[in-house]
Amino acid sequence: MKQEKTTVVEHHNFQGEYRILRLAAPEVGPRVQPGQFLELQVPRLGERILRRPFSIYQAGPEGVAVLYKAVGRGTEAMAAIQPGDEVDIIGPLGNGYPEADTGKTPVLVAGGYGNAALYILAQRMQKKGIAFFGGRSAIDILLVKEFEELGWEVRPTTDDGTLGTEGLVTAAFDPWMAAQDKSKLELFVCGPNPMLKAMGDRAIDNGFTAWLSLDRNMACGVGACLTCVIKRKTETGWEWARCCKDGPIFESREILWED
Amino acid sequence: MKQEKTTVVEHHNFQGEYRILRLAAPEVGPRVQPGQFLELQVPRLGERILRRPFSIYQAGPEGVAVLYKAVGRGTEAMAAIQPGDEVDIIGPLGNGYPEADTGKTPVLVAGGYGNAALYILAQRMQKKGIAFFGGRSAIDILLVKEFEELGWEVRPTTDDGTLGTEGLVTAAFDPWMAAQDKSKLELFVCGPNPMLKAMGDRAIDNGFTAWLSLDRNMACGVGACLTCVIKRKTETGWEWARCCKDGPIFESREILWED
Amino acid sequence: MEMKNPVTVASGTFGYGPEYAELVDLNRLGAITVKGICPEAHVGNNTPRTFETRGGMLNAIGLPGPGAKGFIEKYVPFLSQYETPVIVNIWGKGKDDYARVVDMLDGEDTVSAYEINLSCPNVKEGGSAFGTDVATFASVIELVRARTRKPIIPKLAPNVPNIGAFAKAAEDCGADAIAIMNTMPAMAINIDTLEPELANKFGGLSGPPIKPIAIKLVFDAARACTIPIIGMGGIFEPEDAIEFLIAGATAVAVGTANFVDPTTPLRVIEGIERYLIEKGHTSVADIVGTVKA
Amino acid sequence: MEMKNPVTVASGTFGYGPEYAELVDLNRLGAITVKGICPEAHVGNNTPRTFETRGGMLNAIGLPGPGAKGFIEKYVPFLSQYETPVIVNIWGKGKDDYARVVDMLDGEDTVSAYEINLSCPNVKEGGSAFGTDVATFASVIELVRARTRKPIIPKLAPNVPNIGAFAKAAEDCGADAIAIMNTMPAMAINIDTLEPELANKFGGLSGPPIKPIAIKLVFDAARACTIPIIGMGGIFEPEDAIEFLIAGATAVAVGTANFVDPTTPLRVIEGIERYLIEKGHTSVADIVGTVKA
Ligand SMILES: Cc1cc2nc3c(=O)[nH]c(=O)nc-3n(C[C@H](O)[C@H](O)[C@H](O)COP(=O)(O)OP(=O)(O)OC[C@H]3O[C@@H](n4cnc5c(N)ncnc54)[C@H](O)[C@@H]3O)c2cc1C
Ligand SMILES: Cc1cc2nc3c(=O)[nH]c(=O)nc-3n(C[C@H](O)[C@H](O)[C@H](O)COP(=O)(O)OP(=O)(O)OC[C@H]3O[C@@H](n4cnc5c(N)ncnc54)[C@H](O)[C@@H]3O)c2cc1C
Ligand SMILES: Cc1cc2nc3c(=O)[nH]c(=O)nc-3n(C[C@H](O)[C@H](O)[C@H](O)COP(=O)(O)O)c2cc1C
Ligand SMILES: Cc1cc2nc3c(=O)[nH]c(=O)nc-3n(C[C@H](O)[C@H](O)[C@H](O)COP(=O)(O)O)c2cc1C
Ligand code: FES
Ligand code: FES
Repeated sequence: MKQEKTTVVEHHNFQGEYRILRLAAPEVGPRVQPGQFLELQVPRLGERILRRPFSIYQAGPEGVAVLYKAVGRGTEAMAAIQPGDEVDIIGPLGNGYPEADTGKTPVLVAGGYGNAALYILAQRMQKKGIAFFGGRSAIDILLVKEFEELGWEVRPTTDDGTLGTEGLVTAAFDPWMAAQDKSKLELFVCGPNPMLKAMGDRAIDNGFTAWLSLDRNMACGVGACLTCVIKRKTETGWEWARCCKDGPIFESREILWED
Repeated sequence: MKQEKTTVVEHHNFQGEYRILRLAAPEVGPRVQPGQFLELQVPRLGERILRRPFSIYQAGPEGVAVLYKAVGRGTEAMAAIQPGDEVDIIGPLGNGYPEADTGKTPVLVAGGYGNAALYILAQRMQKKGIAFFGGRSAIDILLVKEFEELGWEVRPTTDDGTLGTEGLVTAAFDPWMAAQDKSKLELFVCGPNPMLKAMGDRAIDNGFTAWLSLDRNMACGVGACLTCVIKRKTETGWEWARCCKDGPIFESREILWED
Repeated sequence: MEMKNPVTVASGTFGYGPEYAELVDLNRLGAITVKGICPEAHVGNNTPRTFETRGGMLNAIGLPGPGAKGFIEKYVPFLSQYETPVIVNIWGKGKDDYARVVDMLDGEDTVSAYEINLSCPNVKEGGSAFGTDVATFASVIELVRARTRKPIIPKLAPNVPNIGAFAKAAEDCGADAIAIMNTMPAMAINIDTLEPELANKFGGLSGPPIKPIAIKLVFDAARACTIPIIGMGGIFEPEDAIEFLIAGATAVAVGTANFVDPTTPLRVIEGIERYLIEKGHTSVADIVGTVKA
Repeated sequence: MEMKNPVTVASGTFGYGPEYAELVDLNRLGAITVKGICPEAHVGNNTPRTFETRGGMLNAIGLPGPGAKGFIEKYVPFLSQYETPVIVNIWGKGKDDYARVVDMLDGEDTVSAYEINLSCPNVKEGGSAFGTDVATFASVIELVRARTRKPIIPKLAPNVPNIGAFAKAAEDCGADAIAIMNTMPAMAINIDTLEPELANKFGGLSGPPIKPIAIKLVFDAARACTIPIIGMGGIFEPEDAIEFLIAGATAVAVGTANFVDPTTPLRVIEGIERYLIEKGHTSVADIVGTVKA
């Protein structure tokens, strides 16, 4: 974990409402493990003060890149970031994904920025497998070509059927899963909570492993403020676990889903 | 008095630390009287909220211009203003200078942005006279050429003697005054408080008129908050007068100087 | 008193009416609340009287004003031209000042209601002293209640642990509504001169920084009394005002925001109307106090 | 307890030490103040626990923690590696909890002092309830005083009209110092869901918005007692900390700013040193309480 004043190398629209922000970060870049994130201080955020957490889309000796979408004050203010600007980041944060079990078929399941959050993992995994990407419409399915170039088979699904199977990601995953030796599947999931829960349930019902990346509001990102907690099962019941420090990756069986 | 969302036409360095900001303001521009000011909402001022008051340097049917110097958070934040930006202003505010007495010799005395604050007055006065401009150094004496082109005789003074007479504005004014029929002088003064007081004292001692433009911290600029008050003499003693509404122009005899 | 809409201006941030009349159509306001008035003319504090802080401002104006007689001569003729109800904010150095100022103003039809300032942090006597002790607070309200049939609206101090007790006391003493909140006692010091930034040393904090404090106070007060609450504190956008209404305020007042954007009260009025339509409500009353808590 | 320098961190904003240890050299801090501890492990509030407001944030974490035993097992070994004194923030659901937690911790040399949290707005029992009534406040301090020789530092609630009375009471009951201020009770409501933004409904406001309030409280308290004051509330820059010292604080704590820039405490330490040199002072004591008021 490092705090680094980075310089913006690149900032451009990527696809749909998504933008890519590339930062020169020689301190943070080389330390990144798949699944980790960073806390970014949005310049000129004015009357808002907290950092914003972002998964690390790409990382290397020279720096990092994040792929993001404007959804509110912070991410909207990021639109004004210019190449050359200084951006203060803290990272890499959280525990990355565990080493993939080479005896199993790696399966990536993602939606929204989750696709970006899984990219480094897909890159670094020896054994390539299959990736299920869900989204509202074709425009929301990110990085299909990039994952295919890494040697992954990509199965997109869209709510409106504009790309791949029509329906939720499960519409493509379930029939595929039916034909597999389930004990040999290992899932790596990053996306909206319903997607995480759906995949987690399947993992538990069918006896395979599913690593889920959780997204919670965060204030500190390092485990100090206890904002980002989720309920983690224990023998006796449950305990709070910090998404930022104890996660953001949890195995499906660890999580006690609320409501 | 109008509130207008103006568009920035021009914003550039002028001389020394001074910049000129030109705004398209068809509502405010045509209403401006010499000596009036406006309250400008600095864009992207972030955690500061109050408007900042600025004298109107130039005004016409198409808009207004202010000439300013970065001295603190607000004026520093103004550096980022770009042509095309929207800037919300309220103006023209305050009472301008009274009609000059054509039977007298108009004398302008100014320092710092005061030179700019007197420009419209100098422009619109039928009878041109003499202008005493004081500053720390040559670089601080603004608009000499411009005033000369309007037909005014300009007598600069600088603390370091790099332009005109060495010393305070009084170093040039006093000897000149000595040779005048004092009852025939009418002064229009805009500058730092010591300059205002010095000129005010001379007006009282020598029996001529001096219109002084006062600078006070302001919050509302329209007379509502009672932030900008100064002590104005009354028969019985003094009363508070609002610089923004009852001023900023006062005759030297009205003011009860403190300390 | 009938407010045309639930939005007024906060006393002391809108002068006596004329100051903003060129920029804001006073007939569109729910009510005009004027700067604090006491029986005699009062000089107020020395300068500096205000100071800008991160996101807000401090003020210690010290309630200068023309006094009741001066107000009637200088401002009542102007205010009487408008249909908008006028709420006069009153204060006193001692208890009986509150009674006297009401006696002096009560004959004026233009005076629609009294906001009783029991919470000004910026005057030595009176003000806040009356606002932080329930018994004293109640005694002033009873005194005023006995003098007038016009609506009286005590304005509460925020620096108490039990705002509910004050709200309840106001209701029990016959107040028609309460106003929450006045500025928060605060201070700023210049680290180079070592002088307080305000001549009065202390001042009241206002603007966006205090909004979450005000929302909590309004919520607590709404649970403790049944009379209407005029909510204020950092209202800069329509959403801020709506939050006050949902918390339990029946009306709101725009203060510091007037200095930043004088059209704020009008933007707030329009924003509330838009919100009611969007959410399918027919009147403001439909959302007052609807917070799920 | 000797602080190496006048800058510590505010309880609850710095975890128990390890969380920021990779980013901040704990040996450079004047003291480490840890998150609130009560006798038994406590689960705290549901989520959402924090919410960002204009310029600051609300929190209602609800004092989750490992309890005294858990703290000793999990964190004391880590903390004992550093030379920096450790201030343990303690709280209780009832009075005797304060006594019990001290009894459980007092044997640990690593525990240098106790900050007695009598002002947490986010727990049903305890917390603020103890902090807004002088008699109850005093009784808890006496209780703790009787149990330990270590320095005890009551932390005061800001939502009182008479902070001086609490400061005086703390001194009279044998407190070694006082801490001002805890967060300000506050609330935010989502105008679309009508739900409070915090699961606990209410929370405490912290960050830059409260600084002018904290400066005033520190100033008032400094006039009312002779024991040292640890000042906090919105310290984001060295200038903020210096303002607290000039107002009367002997030391300061950096809280919310840690989330924004974890190096803030170190920047503040350096900034204070720079200021002292610039102004020709030889020690922090030279500027404490030097405000010209
Ligand atoms: C581990 C992780 C990884 C992420 N990766 C990505 C990514 O790669 N790409 C991407 O586009 N998005 C990502 N997100 C989501 C991203 O952080 C949010 O979109 C962003 O924070 C929204 O902020 P905003 O100000 O734009 O929106 P807003 O809705 O304005 O912010 C959310 C609102 O809640 C407030 N808030 C946020 N966090 C807190 C908090 N902890 N306490 C109190 N209030 C809070 C904000 O200040 C704001 O008021 C990730 C989130 C997490 C937790
Ligand atoms: C009538 C008038 C005309 C002026 N004309 C010009 C001009 O033509 N050119 C020019 O360069 N300057 C002019 N000034 C001065 C200009 O307004 C100041 O330089 C500017 O306001 C400084 O603001 P700042 O934020 O840059 O500096 P800062 O020092 O940051 O601002 C002053 C500090 O005091 C605060 N402050 C300002 N006003 C108040 C207030 N009323 N209450 C509380 N705090 C306050 C600010 O927010 C800030 O914190 C004029 C001033 C007046 C009163
Ligand atoms: C400059 C100024 C002057 C004020 N004068 C008065 C006053 O005379 N009487 C009063 O009851 N409140 C006065 N107040 C308090 C406001 O009416 C209001 O209660 C407070 O500012 C909170 O609202 P805001 O955050 O929207 O400004 C004043 C506030 C300011 C900023
Ligand atoms: C997330 C969070 C958790 C806190 N937890 C505690 C706590 O456990 N005990 C306590 O006495 N104060 C707690 N506080 C209050 C701080 O210690 C401090 O008094 C307050 O935040 C004001 O300082 P600041 O504005 O610098 O944050 C907490 C504050 C925050 C923001
Ligand atoms: S965000 Fe602070 S503990 Fe996770
Ligand atoms: S600035 Fe408000 S009265 Fe002059």
